[in-house]
Amino acid sequence: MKISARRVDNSTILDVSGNIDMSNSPEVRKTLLRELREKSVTRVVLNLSGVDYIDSSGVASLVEGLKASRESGSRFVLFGLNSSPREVLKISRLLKLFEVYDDETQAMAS
Amino acid sequence: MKISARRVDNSTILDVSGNIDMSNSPEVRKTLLRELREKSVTRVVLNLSGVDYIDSSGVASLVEGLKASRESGSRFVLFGLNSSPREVLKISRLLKLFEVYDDETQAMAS
Amino acid sequence: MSQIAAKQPGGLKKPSKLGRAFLLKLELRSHPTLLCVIRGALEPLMEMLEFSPEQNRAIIRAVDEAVSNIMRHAYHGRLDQPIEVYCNRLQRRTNGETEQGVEILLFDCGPAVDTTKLIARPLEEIRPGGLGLHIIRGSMDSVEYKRAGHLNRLRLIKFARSSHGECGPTGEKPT
Amino acid sequence: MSQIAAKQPGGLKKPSKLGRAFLLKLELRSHPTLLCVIRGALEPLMEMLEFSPEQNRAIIRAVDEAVSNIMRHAYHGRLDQPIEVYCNRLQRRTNGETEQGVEILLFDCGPAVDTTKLIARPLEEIRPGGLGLHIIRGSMDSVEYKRAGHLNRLRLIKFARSSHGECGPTGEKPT
Ligand SMILES: Nc1ncnc2c1ncn2[C@@H]1O[C@H](COP(=O)(O)OP(=O)(O)O)[C@@H](O)[C@H]1O
Ligand SMILES: Nc1ncnc2c1ncn2[C@@H]1O[C@H](COP(=O)(O)OP(=O)(O)O)[C@@H](O)[C@H]1O
Repeated sequence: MKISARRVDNSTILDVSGNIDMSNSPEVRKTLLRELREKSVTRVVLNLSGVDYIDSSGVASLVEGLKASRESGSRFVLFGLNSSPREVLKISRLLKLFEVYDDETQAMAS
Repeated sequence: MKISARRVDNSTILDVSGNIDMSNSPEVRKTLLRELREKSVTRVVLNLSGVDYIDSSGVASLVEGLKASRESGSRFVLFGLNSSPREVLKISRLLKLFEVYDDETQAMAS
Repeated sequence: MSQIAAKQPGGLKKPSKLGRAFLLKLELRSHPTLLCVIRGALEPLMEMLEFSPEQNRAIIRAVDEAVSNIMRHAYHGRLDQPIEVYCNRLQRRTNGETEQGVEILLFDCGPAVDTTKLIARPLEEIRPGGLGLHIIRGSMDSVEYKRAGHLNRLRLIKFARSSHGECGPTGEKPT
Repeated sequence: MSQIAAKQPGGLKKPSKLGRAFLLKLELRSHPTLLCVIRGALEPLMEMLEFSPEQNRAIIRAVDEAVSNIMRHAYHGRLDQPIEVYCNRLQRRTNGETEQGVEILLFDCGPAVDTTKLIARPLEEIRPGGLGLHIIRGSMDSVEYKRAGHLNRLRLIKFARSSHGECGPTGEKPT
């Protein structure tokens, strides 16, 4: 799993590639919380188009990101969900909780 | 592994997807020989862009195709080789024996 | 594990009976970086057993969550403990038709699972964690925890035509 | 196989010694449709061991060809015979730097391999077949066939910085 950050205007776009599971979800969590809490970005956009699998610990990291964004008054946005990540959010009844867009253009225009 | 045939002018294009190994190379061999021997096509074009792996039994099937094409005076052309299929042909010193093109347009224009 | 030693006296395992053929066994340590190896092996195996891509993803999710739980709860994060994954092919006849299925057995040597703790939390609470059991049960036809000698055994079963684990592109999955 | 039974008396295997830690064991039948499962498991495992994509492909090729040979030559196409694949992590120090490597052991219960027949044919002849050994030897640093009790053991070794098994996009691989 690789995660890298791009700054576009007042947003941070985080590009993730590989799979998110128990072996690396703490890293996803740390990166999300750093962007949302420490840096005063107004929006964190998570690009999941390169992610084919997210387990429940990865989902937990996303939920922590969502909570942190609510606390800090910033936005936390997802785009590019492949089948399995979309399904796991759906099964966990969390899909509707997140702002989800198809692609980067839509996410950035939101 | 799936293999399907398209007829374009006097050529047959065979689209393969999946991996070619000992479990299915006899099927590749059979399809190739049927096109090259039984049907009087002037050119058989093998689309390997959907193939990530070919083992030595798959390479053997391609060599049989090549021999059959020489016997029947038709042409046998490959395109869309991914890294591993390209490497295995190179290791086997067979890459230069085959007519290899990057994509379908080039293969059909050849 | 004795599981194995007991089953392989002569060093040769023959498929025991029809309708339940041994397919694959994986043995690994309780290191989270090995989760991707299990997923990598199961994906083509389940495709071979003619599960749909959707069912395949559901099975992989269930096994991955179950192994993660073993690593965290049975072994408390220790990285060098043994885990075994067995895959057997199942067949059953329903309405005169033969249905393909898979039985996946997970073994660990941790202390006996306290089954009163095996509770999937209500999904209404929105908080991180506590989703694993929910995912496992929602993905498989049958989920059974059992103590077998000094081992924990988790038995997961799914048939290709089951109604579980599929959640289409639009509909929310019912509980 | 007795290989396992002998090594696992108490049902628990601990990593035997540092620098050579057991990573993964696969047990399967001699059915060609299971080749894709081995490749599926090895790919993420070799990535984890920090092999380059090119080295990863070379290792997968070698193991796939070796298992295919066991299915064809050791078991003569019988589909239900046992095969075991062990992956161990290796480390060596070269010029003060630690190098990662992998040892892959393949076991089968076929008749003893006639080592005089283990000959890679000259590549000058253009004919189908006879490429397996060439591919195996060209992909790994070390390839060793050995009779171990009533089992055949093939030992494959590769280090991450080896010069084998890489053939760049342009150059022909030297023999
Ligand atoms: N393999 C296991 N061994 C022991 N306890 C387990 C195991 N799997 C689950 N549990 C128990 O069930 C509870 C719920 O598990 P789960 O739904 O996966 O959520 P979480 O692991 O995040 O708590 C765990 O907190 C644990 O107490
Ligand atoms: N695992 C094995 N057991 C017994 N014999 C083997 C094994 N692997 C290879 N051989 C022998 O080595 C020869 C060369 O093998 P290989 O280069 O893979 O080509 P092929 O399998 O197409 O003949 C085989 O024909 C066989 O006689």
